[in-house]
Amino acid sequence: MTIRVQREDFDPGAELARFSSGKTNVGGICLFVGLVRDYMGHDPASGAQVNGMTLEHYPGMTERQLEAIEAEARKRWPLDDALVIHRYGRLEPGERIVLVAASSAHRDAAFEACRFLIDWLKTKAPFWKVEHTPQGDAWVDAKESDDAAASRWDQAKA
Amino acid sequence: MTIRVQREDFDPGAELARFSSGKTNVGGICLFVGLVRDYMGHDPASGAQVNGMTLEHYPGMTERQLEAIEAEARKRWPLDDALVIHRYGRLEPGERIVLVAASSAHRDAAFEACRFLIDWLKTKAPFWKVEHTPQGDAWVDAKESDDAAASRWDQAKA
Amino acid sequence: MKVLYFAWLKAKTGIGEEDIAPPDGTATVGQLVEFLKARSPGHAAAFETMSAVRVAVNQDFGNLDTPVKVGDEVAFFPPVTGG
Amino acid sequence: MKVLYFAWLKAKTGIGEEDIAPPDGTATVGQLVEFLKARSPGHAAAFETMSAVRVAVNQDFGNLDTPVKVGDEVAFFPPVTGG
Repeated sequence: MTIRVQREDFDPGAELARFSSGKTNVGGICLFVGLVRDYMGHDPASGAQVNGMTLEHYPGMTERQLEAIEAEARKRWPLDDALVIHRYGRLEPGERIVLVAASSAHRDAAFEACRFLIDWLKTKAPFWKVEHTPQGDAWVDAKESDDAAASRWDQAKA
Repeated sequence: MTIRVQREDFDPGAELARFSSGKTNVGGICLFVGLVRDYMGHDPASGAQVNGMTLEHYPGMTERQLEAIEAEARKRWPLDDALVIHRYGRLEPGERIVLVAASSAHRDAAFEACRFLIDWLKTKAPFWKVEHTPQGDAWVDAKESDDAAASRWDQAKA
Repeated sequence: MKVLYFAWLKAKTGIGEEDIAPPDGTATVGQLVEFLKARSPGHAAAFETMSAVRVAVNQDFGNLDTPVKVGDEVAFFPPVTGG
Repeated sequence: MKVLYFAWLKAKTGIGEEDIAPPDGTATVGQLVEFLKARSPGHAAAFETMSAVRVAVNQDFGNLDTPVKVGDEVAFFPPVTGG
Protein backbone atom coordinates (compact mmCIF):
# COMPACT_ATOMS: atom_id res chain seq x y z
CA MET A 1 0.00 0.00 0.00
CA THR A 2 1.67 3.18 -1.17
CA ILE A 3 0.71 6.86 -1.07
CA ARG A 4 2.79 9.49 -2.80
CA VAL A 5 2.15 13.23 -2.99
CA GLN A 6 4.72 14.89 -5.21
CA ARG A 7 5.46 17.84 -7.44
CA GLU A 8 7.42 15.84 -10.03
CA ASP A 9 5.86 13.82 -12.83
CA PHE A 10 5.52 10.05 -12.62
CA ASP A 11 5.85 7.40 -15.32
CA PRO A 12 2.53 5.50 -15.44
CA GLY A 13 4.10 2.66 -17.38
CA ALA A 14 6.89 2.19 -14.86
CA GLU A 15 4.41 2.48 -11.97
CA LEU A 16 2.16 -0.19 -13.48
CA ALA A 17 5.12 -2.44 -14.26
CA ARG A 18 6.29 -2.17 -10.63
CA PHE A 19 2.78 -2.56 -9.22
CA SER A 20 2.00 -5.66 -11.26
CA SER A 21 5.29 -7.52 -10.94
CA GLY A 22 5.57 -10.80 -9.09
CA LYS A 23 1.91 -11.25 -8.23
CA THR A 24 0.76 -14.89 -8.41
CA ASN A 25 -2.36 -14.74 -6.24
CA VAL A 26 -3.85 -11.71 -7.97
CA GLY A 27 -6.49 -12.08 -10.66
CA GLY A 28 -6.68 -8.48 -11.76
CA ILE A 29 -5.24 -5.01 -11.56
CA CYS A 30 -7.30 -1.93 -12.24
CA LEU A 31 -5.57 1.39 -12.76
CA PHE A 32 -6.79 4.91 -13.45
CA VAL A 33 -4.74 7.87 -14.63
CA GLY A 34 -6.20 11.38 -14.59
CA LEU A 35 -4.81 13.94 -17.04
CA VAL A 36 -5.03 17.72 -17.46
CA ARG A 37 -7.45 18.59 -20.25
CA ASP A 38 -6.96 21.62 -22.45
CA TYR A 39 -10.49 23.01 -22.02
CA MET A 40 -12.68 24.11 -19.14
CA GLY A 41 -15.75 22.27 -17.97
CA HIS A 42 -17.29 19.20 -19.55
CA ASP A 43 -17.56 20.01 -23.23
CA PRO A 44 -14.47 20.43 -25.42
CA ALA A 45 -16.50 22.33 -28.05
CA SER A 46 -17.86 25.03 -25.74
CA GLY A 47 -15.19 25.02 -23.05
CA ALA A 48 -12.73 27.89 -22.92
CA GLN A 49 -9.12 27.10 -23.64
CA VAL A 50 -6.98 26.15 -20.65
CA ASN A 51 -3.24 26.68 -20.86
CA GLY A 52 -2.50 24.74 -17.72
CA MET A 53 -3.36 24.61 -14.07
CA THR A 54 -1.78 24.78 -10.66
CA LEU A 55 -2.72 22.34 -7.93
CA GLU A 56 -2.44 23.62 -4.39
CA HIS A 57 -2.72 21.21 -1.47
CA TYR A 58 -2.58 21.05 2.31
CA PRO A 59 0.63 19.22 3.18
CA GLY A 60 0.10 16.84 6.06
CA MET A 61 -3.66 16.69 5.76
CA THR A 62 -3.34 15.44 2.19
CA GLU A 63 -1.31 12.39 3.16
CA ARG A 64 -3.53 11.80 6.17
CA GLN A 65 -6.70 11.86 4.07
CA LEU A 66 -5.25 9.69 1.31
CA GLU A 67 -4.18 7.12 3.90
CA ALA A 68 -7.67 7.15 5.40
CA ILE A 69 -9.22 6.69 1.94
CA GLU A 70 -6.91 3.79 1.17
CA ALA A 71 -7.60 2.19 4.57
CA GLU A 72 -11.32 2.48 3.88
CA ALA A 73 -10.87 0.76 0.50
CA ARG A 74 -8.95 -2.08 2.15
CA LYS A 75 -11.75 -2.46 4.69
CA ARG A 76 -14.39 -2.71 1.96
CA TRP A 77 -12.65 -4.99 -0.56
CA PRO A 78 -10.20 -7.90 -0.29
CA LEU A 79 -7.30 -6.02 -1.83
CA ASP A 80 -3.88 -7.39 -2.49
CA ASP A 81 -2.37 -3.94 -2.90
CA ALA A 82 -3.23 -0.33 -3.64
CA LEU A 83 -1.33 2.65 -4.98
CA VAL A 84 -2.16 6.37 -5.00
CA ILE A 85 0.08 9.03 -6.56
CA HIS A 86 -1.11 12.65 -6.66
CA ARG A 87 0.83 15.61 -7.99
CA TYR A 88 0.69 19.27 -7.02
CA GLY A 89 2.15 22.43 -8.52
CA ARG A 90 1.95 23.70 -12.10
CA LEU A 91 0.70 21.24 -14.72
CA GLU A 92 0.36 21.66 -18.48
CA PRO A 93 -2.44 20.16 -20.66
CA GLY A 94 -1.85 16.47 -21.23
CA GLU A 95 0.19 16.11 -18.04
CA ARG A 96 -0.67 13.46 -15.50
CA ILE A 97 -2.35 14.57 -12.26
CA VAL A 98 -3.18 11.40 -10.42
CA LEU A 99 -2.78 7.63 -10.60
CA VAL A 100 -4.76 5.14 -8.53
CA ALA A 101 -4.46 1.38 -8.78
CA ALA A 102 -5.86 -1.62 -6.93
CA SER A 103 -5.09 -5.31 -7.25
CA SER A 104 -7.20 -8.17 -5.99
CA ALA A 105 -7.86 -11.86 -6.54
CA HIS A 106 -11.07 -10.78 -8.29
CA ARG A 107 -11.66 -8.19 -10.97
CA ASP A 108 -14.84 -6.84 -9.39
CA ALA A 109 -12.93 -5.85 -6.27
CA ALA A 110 -10.08 -4.36 -8.31
CA PHE A 111 -12.45 -2.24 -10.41
CA GLU A 112 -14.64 -1.12 -7.54
CA ALA A 113 -11.79 -0.28 -5.20
CA CYS A 114 -10.00 1.68 -7.93
CA ARG A 115 -13.09 3.71 -8.68
CA PHE A 116 -13.79 4.22 -4.99
CA LEU A 117 -10.26 5.54 -4.49
CA ILE A 118 -10.58 8.16 -7.22
CA ASP A 119 -14.18 9.10 -6.31
CA TRP A 120 -13.39 9.62 -2.64
CA LEU A 121 -10.09 11.31 -3.35
CA LYS A 122 -11.89 13.88 -5.50
CA THR A 123 -14.14 14.93 -2.64
CA LYS A 124 -12.02 14.27 0.44
CA ALA A 125 -8.38 14.97 -0.36
CA PRO A 126 -7.44 18.65 0.17
CA PHE A 127 -6.36 19.69 -3.33
CA TRP A 128 -7.51 22.79 -5.19
CA LYS A 129 -7.09 23.53 -8.88
CA VAL A 130 -6.68 26.96 -10.39
CA GLU A 131 -6.90 26.98 -14.19
CA HIS A 132 -4.75 29.32 -16.24
CA THR A 133 -6.69 30.65 -19.21
CA PRO A 134 -6.15 33.48 -21.71
CA GLN A 135 -8.77 35.41 -19.68
CA GLY A 136 -6.88 34.96 -16.43
CA ASP A 137 -6.78 32.49 -13.56
CA ALA A 138 -9.93 30.79 -12.30
CA TRP A 139 -10.35 28.53 -9.29
CA VAL A 140 -12.11 25.35 -10.36
CA ASP A 141 -15.48 24.85 -8.69
CA ALA A 142 -16.24 21.56 -7.01
CA LYS A 143 -18.47 19.46 -9.23
CA GLU A 144 -21.84 18.19 -8.11
CA SER A 145 -21.16 15.11 -10.22
CA ASP A 146 -18.11 14.38 -8.06
CA ASP A 147 -20.16 14.72 -4.89
CA ALA A 148 -22.73 12.38 -6.37
CA ALA A 149 -20.04 9.89 -7.38
CA ALA A 150 -18.56 9.90 -3.88
CA SER A 151 -21.90 9.69 -2.11
CA ARG A 152 -22.75 6.50 -4.00
CA TRP A 153 -20.09 4.89 -1.82
CA ASP A 154 -21.59 6.33 1.36
CA GLN A 155 -24.84 4.61 0.52
CA ALA A 156 -23.01 1.41 -0.39
CA LYS A 157 -21.54 1.36 3.11
CA ALA A 158 -24.79 1.97 4.97
CA MET B 1 -8.52 1.52 -31.42
CA THR B 2 -6.30 -1.51 -31.29
CA ILE B 3 -6.96 -5.24 -30.95
CA ARG B 4 -4.13 -7.72 -30.55
CA VAL B 5 -4.37 -11.49 -30.12
CA GLN B 6 -0.95 -12.97 -29.52
CA ARG B 7 0.99 -15.82 -28.00
CA GLU B 8 3.86 -13.68 -26.72
CA ASP B 9 3.80 -11.70 -23.49
CA PHE B 10 3.19 -7.95 -23.45
CA ASP B 11 4.67 -5.24 -21.25
CA PRO B 12 1.75 -3.55 -19.44
CA GLY B 13 3.90 -0.57 -18.51
CA ALA B 14 5.01 0.01 -22.09
CA GLU B 15 1.44 -0.47 -23.33
CA LEU B 16 0.10 2.09 -20.86
CA ALA B 17 2.91 4.51 -21.64
CA ARG B 18 2.12 4.27 -25.37
CA PHE B 19 -1.65 4.42 -24.81
CA SER B 20 -1.47 7.50 -22.60
CA SER B 21 1.08 9.55 -24.51
CA GLY B 22 0.19 12.82 -26.20
CA LYS B 23 -3.41 13.05 -25.09
CA THR B 24 -4.53 16.60 -24.27
CA ASN B 25 -8.30 16.24 -24.59
CA VAL B 26 -8.53 13.17 -22.40
CA GLY B 27 -9.47 13.39 -18.75
CA GLY B 28 -8.89 9.81 -17.75
CA ILE B 29 -7.54 6.44 -18.71
CA CYS B 30 -8.78 3.25 -17.13
CA LEU B 31 -6.84 0.04 -17.61
CA PHE B 32 -7.33 -3.55 -16.45
CA VAL B 33 -4.79 -6.35 -16.51
CA GLY B 34 -5.85 -9.95 -15.86
CA LEU B 35 -3.27 -12.37 -14.49
CA VAL B 36 -3.01 -16.14 -14.06
CA ARG B 37 -3.64 -17.11 -10.44
CA ASP B 38 -1.93 -20.07 -8.82
CA TYR B 39 -5.09 -21.65 -7.42
CA MET B 40 -8.39 -22.92 -8.80
CA GLY B 41 -11.74 -21.29 -8.21
CA HIS B 42 -12.45 -18.29 -6.05
CA ASP B 43 -10.79 -19.04 -2.75
CA PRO B 44 -7.00 -19.26 -2.43
CA ALA B 45 -7.30 -21.21 0.84
CA SER B 46 -9.48 -24.03 -0.50
CA GLY B 47 -8.53 -23.90 -4.17
CA ALA B 48 -6.30 -26.62 -5.55
CA GLN B 49 -2.88 -25.61 -6.77
CA VAL B 50 -2.59 -24.60 -10.41
CA ASN B 51 0.77 -24.91 -12.13
CA GLY B 52 -0.28 -23.00 -15.19
CA MET B 53 -2.88 -22.97 -17.91
CA THR B 54 -3.22 -23.13 -21.65
CA LEU B 55 -5.53 -20.78 -23.51
CA GLU B 56 -7.01 -22.10 -26.71
CA HIS B 57 -8.86 -19.78 -29.05
CA TYR B 58 -10.66 -19.68 -32.37
CA PRO B 59 -8.44 -17.68 -34.74
CA GLY B 60 -10.49 -15.39 -36.91
CA MET B 61 -13.59 -15.44 -34.77
CA THR B 62 -11.57 -14.10 -31.82
CA GLU B 63 -10.50 -10.97 -33.66
CA ARG B 64 -13.98 -10.56 -35.12
CA GLN B 65 -15.65 -10.77 -31.71
CA LEU B 66 -13.12 -8.47 -30.04
CA GLU B 67 -13.66 -5.89 -32.78
CA ALA B 68 -17.42 -6.15 -32.32
CA ILE B 69 -17.05 -5.72 -28.54
CA GLU B 70 -14.85 -2.67 -29.00
CA ALA B 71 -17.25 -1.17 -31.57
CA GLU B 72 -20.10 -1.66 -29.10
CA ALA B 73 -18.10 0.13 -26.40
CA ARG B 74 -17.44 3.05 -28.73
CA LYS B 75 -21.16 3.24 -29.51
CA ARG B 76 -22.09 3.38 -25.82
CA TRP B 77 -19.45 5.78 -24.50
CA PRO B 78 -17.64 8.83 -25.92
CA LEU B 79 -14.24 7.15 -26.06
CA ASP B 80 -11.04 8.73 -27.21
CA ASP B 81 -9.34 5.38 -27.65
CA ALA B 82 -9.50 1.73 -26.63
CA LEU B 83 -7.01 -1.11 -26.49
CA VAL B 84 -7.49 -4.86 -26.10
CA ILE B 85 -4.62 -7.36 -25.93
CA HIS B 86 -5.37 -11.04 -25.29
CA ARG B 87 -2.85 -13.86 -25.16
CA TYR B 88 -3.25 -17.54 -25.96
CA GLY B 89 -1.04 -20.59 -25.46
CA ARG B 90 0.67 -21.81 -22.29
CA LEU B 91 0.76 -19.37 -19.35
CA GLU B 92 2.39 -19.75 -15.93
CA PRO B 93 0.98 -18.38 -12.64
CA GLY B 94 1.55 -14.64 -12.38
CA GLU B 95 1.69 -14.23 -16.16
CA ARG B 96 -0.49 -11.67 -17.89
CA ILE B 97 -3.50 -12.94 -19.85
CA VAL B 98 -5.33 -9.85 -20.98
CA LEU B 99 -5.13 -6.07 -20.98
CA VAL B 100 -8.02 -3.73 -21.74
CA ALA B 101 -7.88 0.05 -21.61
CA ALA B 102 -10.18 2.92 -22.46
CA SER B 103 -9.59 6.67 -22.51
CA SER B 104 -12.22 9.38 -22.50
CA ALA B 105 -12.72 13.02 -21.61
CA HIS B 106 -14.53 11.79 -18.50
CA ARG B 107 -13.54 9.21 -15.94
CA ASP B 108 -17.00 7.65 -15.73
CA ALA B 109 -16.86 6.73 -19.40
CA ALA B 110 -13.29 5.43 -19.10
CA PHE B 111 -14.16 3.22 -16.11
CA GLU B 112 -17.42 1.93 -17.50
CA ALA B 113 -16.08 1.22 -20.99
CA CYS B 114 -13.06 -0.58 -19.55
CA ARG B 115 -15.22 -2.78 -17.39
CA PHE B 116 -17.65 -3.40 -20.21
CA LEU B 117 -14.78 -4.52 -22.45
CA ILE B 118 -13.53 -7.12 -19.98
CA ASP B 119 -17.03 -8.27 -18.96
CA TRP B 120 -18.16 -8.80 -22.53
CA LEU B 121 -14.86 -10.29 -23.59
CA LYS B 122 -15.17 -12.91 -20.87
CA THR B 123 -18.49 -14.15 -22.20
CA LYS B 124 -18.24 -13.42 -25.94
CA ALA B 125 -14.65 -13.89 -27.09
CA PRO B 126 -13.90 -17.52 -28.06
CA PHE B 127 -11.15 -18.42 -25.60
CA TRP B 128 -11.02 -21.54 -23.45
CA LYS B 129 -8.76 -22.21 -20.48
CA VAL B 130 -7.45 -25.57 -19.44
CA GLU B 131 -5.72 -25.54 -16.05
CA HIS B 132 -2.71 -27.74 -15.40
CA THR B 133 -2.81 -29.11 -11.87
CA PRO B 134 -0.92 -31.85 -10.02
CA GLN B 135 -4.11 -33.96 -10.47
CA GLY B 136 -4.12 -33.47 -14.23
CA ASP B 137 -5.63 -31.05 -16.73
CA ALA B 138 -9.06 -29.54 -16.20
CA TRP B 139 -11.08 -27.36 -18.54
CA VAL B 140 -12.24 -24.26 -16.70
CA ASP B 141 -16.01 -23.99 -16.42
CA ALA B 142 -17.71 -20.78 -17.45
CA LYS B 143 -18.64 -18.77 -14.38
CA GLU B 144 -22.17 -17.72 -13.63
CA SER B 145 -20.70 -14.59 -12.11
CA ASP B 146 -19.22 -13.72 -15.51
CA ASP B 147 -22.57 -14.22 -17.22
CA ALA B 148 -24.17 -12.01 -14.60
CA ALA B 149 -21.50 -9.34 -15.06
CA ALA B 150 -21.98 -9.35 -18.83
CA SER B 151 -25.76 -9.37 -18.66
CA ARG B 152 -25.72 -6.19 -16.56
CA TRP B 153 -24.64 -4.46 -19.77
CA ASP B 154 -27.48 -6.02 -21.75
CA GLN B 155 -29.92 -4.46 -19.33
CA ALA B 156 -28.05 -1.15 -19.43
CA LYS B 157 -28.57 -1.09 -23.18
CA ALA B 158 -32.29 -1.84 -23.09
CA MET C 1 -19.06 -27.57 -44.90
CA LYS C 2 -16.19 -26.98 -42.49
CA VAL C 3 -16.81 -28.10 -38.91
CA LEU C 4 -14.49 -27.05 -36.08
CA TYR C 5 -14.25 -28.33 -32.51
CA PHE C 6 -12.59 -26.55 -29.60
CA ALA C 7 -11.61 -27.31 -26.00
CA TRP C 8 -13.14 -30.52 -24.64
CA LEU C 9 -15.25 -31.03 -27.78
CA LYS C 10 -11.99 -31.31 -29.68
CA ALA C 11 -10.69 -33.75 -27.05
CA LYS C 12 -13.85 -35.90 -27.24
CA THR C 13 -14.15 -36.02 -31.03
CA GLY C 14 -10.38 -36.26 -31.39
CA ILE C 15 -10.72 -33.79 -34.26
CA GLY C 16 -9.95 -30.08 -34.56
CA GLU C 17 -11.45 -29.57 -37.98
CA GLU C 18 -13.23 -31.71 -40.54
CA ASP C 19 -14.82 -31.17 -43.93
CA ILE C 20 -18.19 -32.83 -44.03
CA ALA C 21 -21.02 -33.16 -46.52
CA PRO C 22 -24.23 -33.48 -44.53
CA PRO C 23 -27.23 -35.07 -46.23
CA ASP C 24 -29.65 -32.96 -48.22
CA GLY C 25 -32.23 -31.37 -45.97
CA THR C 26 -29.68 -30.45 -43.29
CA ALA C 27 -30.85 -26.87 -42.89
CA THR C 28 -30.15 -26.01 -39.26
CA VAL C 29 -27.43 -26.45 -36.65
CA GLY C 30 -29.71 -28.87 -34.80
CA GLN C 31 -30.03 -31.10 -37.88
CA LEU C 32 -26.28 -30.91 -38.43
CA VAL C 33 -25.65 -32.04 -34.84
CA GLU C 34 -27.88 -35.10 -35.35
CA PHE C 35 -25.79 -36.01 -38.40
CA LEU C 36 -22.46 -35.43 -36.63
CA LYS C 37 -23.45 -37.47 -33.53
CA ALA C 38 -23.67 -40.60 -35.71
CA ARG C 39 -20.15 -40.24 -37.10
CA SER C 40 -18.26 -41.81 -34.16
CA PRO C 41 -18.63 -42.65 -30.46
CA GLY C 42 -16.40 -39.61 -29.83
CA HIS C 43 -18.81 -37.36 -31.70
CA ALA C 44 -21.70 -38.86 -29.77
CA ALA C 45 -19.89 -38.16 -26.49
CA ALA C 46 -19.06 -34.58 -27.51
CA PHE C 47 -22.71 -33.81 -28.27
CA GLU C 48 -24.19 -35.78 -25.38
CA THR C 49 -25.05 -32.74 -23.26
CA MET C 50 -26.12 -30.04 -25.65
CA SER C 51 -26.75 -27.55 -22.84
CA ALA C 52 -22.94 -27.42 -22.42
CA VAL C 53 -22.28 -26.84 -26.12
CA ARG C 54 -22.15 -23.51 -27.91
CA VAL C 55 -22.07 -22.95 -31.66
CA ALA C 56 -20.83 -20.32 -34.08
CA VAL C 57 -21.84 -20.22 -37.75
CA ASN C 58 -19.38 -18.29 -39.90
CA GLN C 59 -17.79 -16.96 -36.70
CA ASP C 60 -20.98 -15.50 -35.24
CA PHE C 61 -22.72 -17.07 -32.27
CA GLY C 62 -25.78 -19.12 -33.18
CA ASN C 63 -28.06 -21.75 -31.68
CA LEU C 64 -29.72 -25.01 -32.71
CA ASP C 65 -32.14 -23.14 -34.98
CA THR C 66 -29.48 -21.16 -36.86
CA PRO C 67 -29.57 -22.03 -40.61
CA VAL C 68 -26.56 -23.78 -42.14
CA LYS C 69 -25.73 -24.32 -45.79
CA VAL C 70 -22.97 -25.68 -48.01
CA GLY C 71 -19.78 -23.66 -47.61
CA ASP C 72 -20.49 -22.53 -44.06
CA GLU C 73 -17.96 -22.73 -41.26
CA VAL C 74 -19.61 -24.21 -38.17
CA ALA C 75 -17.77 -24.36 -34.84
CA PHE C 76 -18.74 -26.22 -31.66
CA PHE C 77 -17.24 -25.39 -28.28
CA PRO C 78 -18.05 -25.04 -24.59
CA PRO C 79 -19.04 -21.70 -23.04
CA VAL C 80 -16.06 -19.38 -23.38
CA THR C 81 -13.67 -18.80 -20.46
CA GLY C 82 -11.23 -16.15 -21.65
CA GLY C 83 -10.20 -12.91 -20.02
CA MET D 1 -3.92 28.57 17.55
CA LYS D 2 -2.63 28.15 13.99
CA VAL D 3 -5.04 29.18 11.23
CA LEU D 4 -4.41 28.21 7.59
CA TYR D 5 -6.08 29.46 4.41
CA PHE D 6 -6.03 27.74 1.02
CA ALA D 7 -7.04 28.52 -2.56
CA TRP D 8 -9.21 31.64 -2.89
CA LEU D 9 -9.48 32.02 0.88
CA LYS D 10 -5.72 32.54 0.89
CA ALA D 11 -6.06 35.02 -1.99
CA LYS D 12 -8.80 36.98 -0.18
CA THR D 13 -7.15 37.13 3.24
CA GLY D 14 -3.74 37.61 1.67
CA ILE D 15 -2.45 35.14 4.27
CA GLY D 16 -1.42 31.50 4.07
CA GLU D 17 -0.97 30.94 7.76
CA GLU D 18 -1.32 33.00 10.91
CA ASP D 19 -0.97 32.43 14.62
CA ILE D 20 -3.89 33.89 16.46
CA ALA D 21 -5.10 34.06 20.05
CA PRO D 22 -8.89 34.18 19.97
CA PRO D 23 -10.70 35.63 22.99
CA ASP D 24 -11.67 33.40 25.89
CA GLY D 25 -14.92 31.64 25.19
CA THR D 26 -14.04 30.82 21.57
CA ALA D 27 -15.05 27.18 21.74
CA THR D 28 -16.25 26.33 18.23
CA VAL D 29 -15.24 26.90 14.61
CA GLY D 30 -18.28 29.17 14.23
CA GLN D 31 -17.11 31.40 17.08
CA LEU D 32 -13.59 31.43 15.67
CA VAL D 33 -14.93 32.56 12.28
CA GLU D 34 -16.74 35.48 13.90
CA PHE D 35 -13.47 36.57 15.51
CA LEU D 36 -11.47 36.13 12.27
CA LYS D 37 -13.97 38.09 10.16
CA ALA D 38 -13.22 41.20 12.20
CA ARG D 39 -9.46 41.06 11.62
CA SER D 40 -9.43 42.73 8.16
CA PRO D 41 -11.65 43.49 5.16
CA GLY D 42 -9.88 40.59 3.43
CA HIS D 43 -10.89 38.22 6.20
CA ALA D 44 -14.44 39.53 6.05
CA ALA D 45 -14.49 38.89 2.28
CA ALA D 46 -13.07 35.39 2.68
CA PHE D 47 -15.79 34.42 5.15
CA GLU D 48 -18.62 36.28 3.43
CA THR D 49 -20.26 33.14 1.97
CA MET D 50 -19.85 30.42 4.53
CA SER D 51 -21.67 27.86 2.38
CA ALA D 52 -18.61 27.96 0.08
CA VAL D 53 -16.14 27.46 2.92
CA ARG D 54 -14.93 24.16 4.34
CA VAL D 55 -12.94 23.66 7.52
CA ALA D 56 -10.52 21.14 8.95
CA VAL D 57 -9.52 21.00 12.62
CA ASN D 58 -6.21 19.25 13.19
CA GLN D 59 -6.39 17.96 9.60
CA ASP D 60 -9.79 16.32 9.92
CA PHE D 61 -12.88 17.76 8.26
CA GLY D 62 -15.17 19.63 10.64
CA ASN D 63 -18.03 22.11 10.57
CA LEU D 64 -19.12 25.27 12.35
CA ASP D 65 -19.95 23.30 15.50
CA THR D 66 -16.60 21.50 15.74
CA PRO D 67 -14.83 22.39 19.04
CA VAL D 68 -11.56 24.33 18.85
CA LYS D 69 -9.02 24.97 21.60
CA VAL D 70 -5.61 26.51 22.16
CA GLY D 71 -2.93 24.66 20.15
CA ASP D 72 -5.29 23.45 17.42
CA GLU D 73 -4.55 23.78 13.72
CA VAL D 74 -7.62 25.11 11.93
CA ALA D 75 -7.70 25.36 8.13
CA PHE D 76 -10.26 27.11 5.90
CA PHE D 77 -10.62 26.32 2.22
CA PRO D 78 -13.17 25.88 -0.58
CA PRO D 79 -14.61 22.46 -1.48
CA VAL D 80 -11.76 20.32 -2.75
CA THR D 81 -11.13 19.84 -6.48
CA GLY D 82 -8.29 17.35 -6.76
CA GLY D 83 -8.03 14.16 -8.75
